[in-house]
Amino acid sequence: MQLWLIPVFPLAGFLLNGIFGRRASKAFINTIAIGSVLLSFAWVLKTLLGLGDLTTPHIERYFTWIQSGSLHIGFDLAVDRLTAVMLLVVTGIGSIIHIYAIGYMAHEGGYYRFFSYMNLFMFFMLTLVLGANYLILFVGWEGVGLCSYLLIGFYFTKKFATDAGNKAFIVNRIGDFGFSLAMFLIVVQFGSLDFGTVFPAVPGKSEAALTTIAFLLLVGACGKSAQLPLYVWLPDAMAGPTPVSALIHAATMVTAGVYMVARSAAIYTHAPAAMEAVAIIGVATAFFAATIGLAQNDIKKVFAYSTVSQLGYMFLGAGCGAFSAGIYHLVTHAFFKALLFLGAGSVIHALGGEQDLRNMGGLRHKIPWTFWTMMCAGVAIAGVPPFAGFYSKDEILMAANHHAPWMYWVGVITAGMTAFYVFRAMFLAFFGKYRGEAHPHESPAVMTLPLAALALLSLGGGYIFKVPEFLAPLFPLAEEGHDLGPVLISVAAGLLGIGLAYLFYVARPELPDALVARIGGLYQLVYNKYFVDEVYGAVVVNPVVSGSREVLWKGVDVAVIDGAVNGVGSSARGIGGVLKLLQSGYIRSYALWVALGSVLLLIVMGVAGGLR
Amino acid sequence: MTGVPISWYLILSAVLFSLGVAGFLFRRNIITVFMCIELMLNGVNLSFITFSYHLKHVNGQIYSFFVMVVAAAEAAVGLAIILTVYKSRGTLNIDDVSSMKN
Amino acid sequence: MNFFLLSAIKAALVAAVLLTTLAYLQWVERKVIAHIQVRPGPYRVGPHGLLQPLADVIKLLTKEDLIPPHVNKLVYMMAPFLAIVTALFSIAVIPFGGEVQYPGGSTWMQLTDLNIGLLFVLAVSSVGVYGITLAGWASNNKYSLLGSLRSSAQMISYELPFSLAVAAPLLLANTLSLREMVQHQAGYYLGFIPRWNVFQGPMPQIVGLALFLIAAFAETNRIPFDLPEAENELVAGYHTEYSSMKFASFFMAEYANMITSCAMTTTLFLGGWLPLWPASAGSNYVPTAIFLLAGAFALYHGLHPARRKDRISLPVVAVVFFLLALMFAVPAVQTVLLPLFWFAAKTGFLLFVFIWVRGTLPRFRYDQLMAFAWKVMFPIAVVNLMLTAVMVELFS
Amino acid sequence: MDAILFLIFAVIAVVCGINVVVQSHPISSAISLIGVMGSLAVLYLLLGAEFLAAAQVIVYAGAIMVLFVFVIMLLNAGGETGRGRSFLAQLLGAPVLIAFLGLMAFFVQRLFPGTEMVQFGAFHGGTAQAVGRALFTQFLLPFEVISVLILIAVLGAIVLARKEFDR
Repeated sequence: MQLWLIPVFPLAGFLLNGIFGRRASKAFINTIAIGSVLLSFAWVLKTLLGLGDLTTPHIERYFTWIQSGSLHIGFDLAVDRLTAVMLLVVTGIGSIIHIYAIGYMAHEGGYYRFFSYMNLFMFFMLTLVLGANYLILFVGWEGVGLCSYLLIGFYFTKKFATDAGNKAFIVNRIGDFGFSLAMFLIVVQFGSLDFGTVFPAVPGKSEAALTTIAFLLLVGACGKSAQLPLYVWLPDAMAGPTPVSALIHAATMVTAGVYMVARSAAIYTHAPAAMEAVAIIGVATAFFAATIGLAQNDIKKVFAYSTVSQLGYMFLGAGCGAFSAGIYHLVTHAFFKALLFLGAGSVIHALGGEQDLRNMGGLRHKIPWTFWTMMCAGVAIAGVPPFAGFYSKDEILMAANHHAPWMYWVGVITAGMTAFYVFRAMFLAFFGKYRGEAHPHESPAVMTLPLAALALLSLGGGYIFKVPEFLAPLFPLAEEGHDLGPVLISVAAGLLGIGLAYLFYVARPELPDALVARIGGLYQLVYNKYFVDEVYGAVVVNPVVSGSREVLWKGVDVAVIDGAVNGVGSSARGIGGVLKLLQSGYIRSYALWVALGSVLLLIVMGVAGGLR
Repeated sequence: MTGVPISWYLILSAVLFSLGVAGFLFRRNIITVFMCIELMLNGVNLSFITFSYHLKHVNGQIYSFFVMVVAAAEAAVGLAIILTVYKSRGTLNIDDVSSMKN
Repeated sequence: MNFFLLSAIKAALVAAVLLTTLAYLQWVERKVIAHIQVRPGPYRVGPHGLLQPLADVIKLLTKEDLIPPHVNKLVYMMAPFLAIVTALFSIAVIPFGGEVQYPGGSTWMQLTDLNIGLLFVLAVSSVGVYGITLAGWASNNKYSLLGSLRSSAQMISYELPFSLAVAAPLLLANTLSLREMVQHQAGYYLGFIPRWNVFQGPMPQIVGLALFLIAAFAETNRIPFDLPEAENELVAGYHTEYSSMKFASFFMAEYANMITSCAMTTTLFLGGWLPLWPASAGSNYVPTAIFLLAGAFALYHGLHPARRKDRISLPVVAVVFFLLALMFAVPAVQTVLLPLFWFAAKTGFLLFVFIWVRGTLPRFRYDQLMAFAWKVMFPIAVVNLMLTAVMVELFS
Repeated sequence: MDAILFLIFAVIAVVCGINVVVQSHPISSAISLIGVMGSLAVLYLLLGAEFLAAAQVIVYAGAIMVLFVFVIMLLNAGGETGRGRSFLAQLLGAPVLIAFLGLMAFFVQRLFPGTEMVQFGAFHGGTAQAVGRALFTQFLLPFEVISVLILIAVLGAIVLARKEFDR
């Protein structure tokens, strides 16, 4: 079915725009960038329609990449139902966001650069999803990391943007380190990296080995999907353009960790300890990030922490054994979080770059399209039935309830907080009186139409796309029927959150300040994100930096290595000083030495070499 | 028709080579020195071809063919260098070209 | 017969014929040029100036042999010698005809057939440049030096298209031996188109022939490529300081080179000694017919003389022609003489072209000459060679 | 016959070789070197290397030495002037050379004690066909590499010998 064409379209777009984009017109860049992604989307649809029900994976082998001893790694692509879901999300949401970006980036410099990076990202993301073994997956994994770095630092003239890019890259290195180690272990244990070879062989392996592999994979997933304790890069990553935040840091790349865990489900189900760790990290991240989100004033920061929190939900689902629920939430989250970011982008666009919620307000009438579409996303993320978020969150919470009730309760509280901070942002931005100085204007149709499309998906996506049923051949559905009680509780928590937000920010705007005055310490703690960055700075970054500087540079490098090198150098100079006398500069003298040497060589050969 | 001993050819080759070395050592004109290098290469070629005869195999001739080609390339570049040296220093005396020392 | 005796006889024959031809080529050239310029040419010495070459030789031999001061004597003396020797050398491998029977054996009408005949010719012609170069240098005269510098640059440059043009028929014939080269060109397409390399499939060497001829003009320093001796710029070029027999040597070398080049062209491209159309179609009687015609023409003019002298001389010439015609009509002699006739006819025609060009074309400017070699001839020669290689690979 | 030819051309080669070294004027050296090369070509023929003999004349005598003569004429280089300054070479050169030659002769005599005779026509491996076949099969890669080398040398020579760099 020519699977390779799916990633190759964006790659071609990247090359064309990257090489010719600087001198090309915007129309050309748009055509190439959007066209390549749309072609890719169309090819995905054609492929999926042509492949039938996909109960068994469809694998295409192209060429041998690495052949070393018994280890054989081919450049193989594969499609199964999990991949199909991911492909649709990546290319579908990707297309929408690309179209939106035409409007959003219209007045930015580096237009061609932006779109060529975006296309490159699409290429790597599709490679990641399509890879039929861990190494191809890893190629995509690293590639999307690279594109993330490039796009976070897109405004490279601003220091905070490049710093954020570096932070994302370096933090991800930790995760990638874990992932690499996991791959080595897999090679040692299974002698292959092919999904099709590794997963059937899992039951025969020792649990210790599997647990180690699973933990290392989890480290990788935590880095990529911004889970505790490696989540710190994602909020800073909002320094990039908003479409980037929507595409890479909400809808697709950050969910790669979830995808990888779900892909490795066979390993995780045989490593209960690792499963438990996934669930705990997930629930802790969800709760922790949600609390931070309560107090943020930057609209994109709020959604960034929300993303971290929602990713925590997905991990929780996966950790509780409900992989399909995790993927389900991944899909719905892609809809509404992309919409929230794009909506935020529209707001920022309308206000000429303003991101602080305190400087907004009353925008409901000024940018109605943005308001209504974002409202759809809001109800979806809050878990109000029957919108998208309700279905997936419900699935996860059910699984958590079944797995361990305390996780369920933490999840419910988090759901309430989620509803609260999302609607806090909504109310601060769209209700009340306008507090800023700019002149808000509605965004062009090229931006609002994608918003509308995503709004429809946020409203109905959960009902239309029954992901768990679709994934049932891969991840069997849970047996038990739905209890109505827990569902009602979680819905109530969401509604309570919305109500509280309304009370605080619309009905009685003075209440929040009073509350802050009452619990000042706690507020400061949350407002400053629990001082995690500062703690990391003090505990990890500074020791490493100063250790490198004081010990490795001034100690080891200068004293030992340079000393050795200089010592060799100076002794060579000493010897050279003696030998210099031979170097008269006259070629003929050199020739004499050569002749003398050949005579000596002849003698040596004659005496020792048996020429006699 | 008795022929000549193969050692005669080899000794002739050694003599030619030594003459080349002698020229290199005793002559001061760069061009002459360069020609002496060609003389050495010719001496070596002769022994290659003699060994080719000795071993009844064509490989020796191939080597000397390559030597010829390299000599041609060397002559082109070397003479160009001599031209520039003469242009910049106005001398062809090889001992005046001794900036290698410092 | 003894190998050495046979070789000596052949060498003596070839040398005699070649030297005579050299001398008379001079006469022919002067005559042809004269007729192109509508004047009679040499007329005084002998009938129609036929004894003019002899007179020239006597004049040159008896002239004072000057050796100017400040010349490098050894090199000065050696240069003309080198020039004439290298010019005559390559005649050794050119086949003039087929195999000849004589009582007690047979031999080929060729001095020697080397396996590397073609390479031999190339080698000799590449050494030929020394004569001119050293002459110019040894004369210690700036015009001579300039002339010889020009000539060496020119000859090295044209050596390339020359060699490349030679390589193409070589691919067709698959041999380096000139005799086998000619034998390979035997036969006819459709019964009348000769399989000469100019016409031979899969890649007729028409372009190759043109390239070869042009390069030959340059190699022999003939007009339009006679820059080394451009008299209006360089007095007389490299042989300004030469006189007497040394001067004659350069002159002979030039004509010998012409003959060699034309003979090479004949051998490589025009089928050597092979007749223009098959013997079955009567090609055996071509020489007889030609000589009869020439005899009749001479007789006619002898009977209607323009001058009184011609009343006796032209009928004598006519009789000689009739005798020749008779000789070519004898079948026993035909086997020996016919190949020689065809070879001489083709070579003679090419020599006429050389003279003809001299009578018609002006001289190149020096930079044009070099640019022509490197920017026109060389690329065309490469393309021709590659096309030939591809065609040979595809069709045979 | 073989011996006579060998002796004639070996003597010519050695005499010309000595001449290369002792002649004071470069052009005399060059002419002598051409003599060496020509006589070596004949010796190659005797050794059955007919292709190499032709190549020797075409490449060495016809191309390389023409280049030398050309450059000598261009620079109008006279005899040697000025004094040499590498006394070491003049002092030690002769003994080292004699030692070298003596050792070489000794080893050659020991290793090839004169039982094998070189006869013209005893070895036919040097025809154009044989050399060509070896060049384009077994030695194809070196052949291609060396053609690249030639190309680079041509470029290098042009760059070096250009009058001024076009800016």
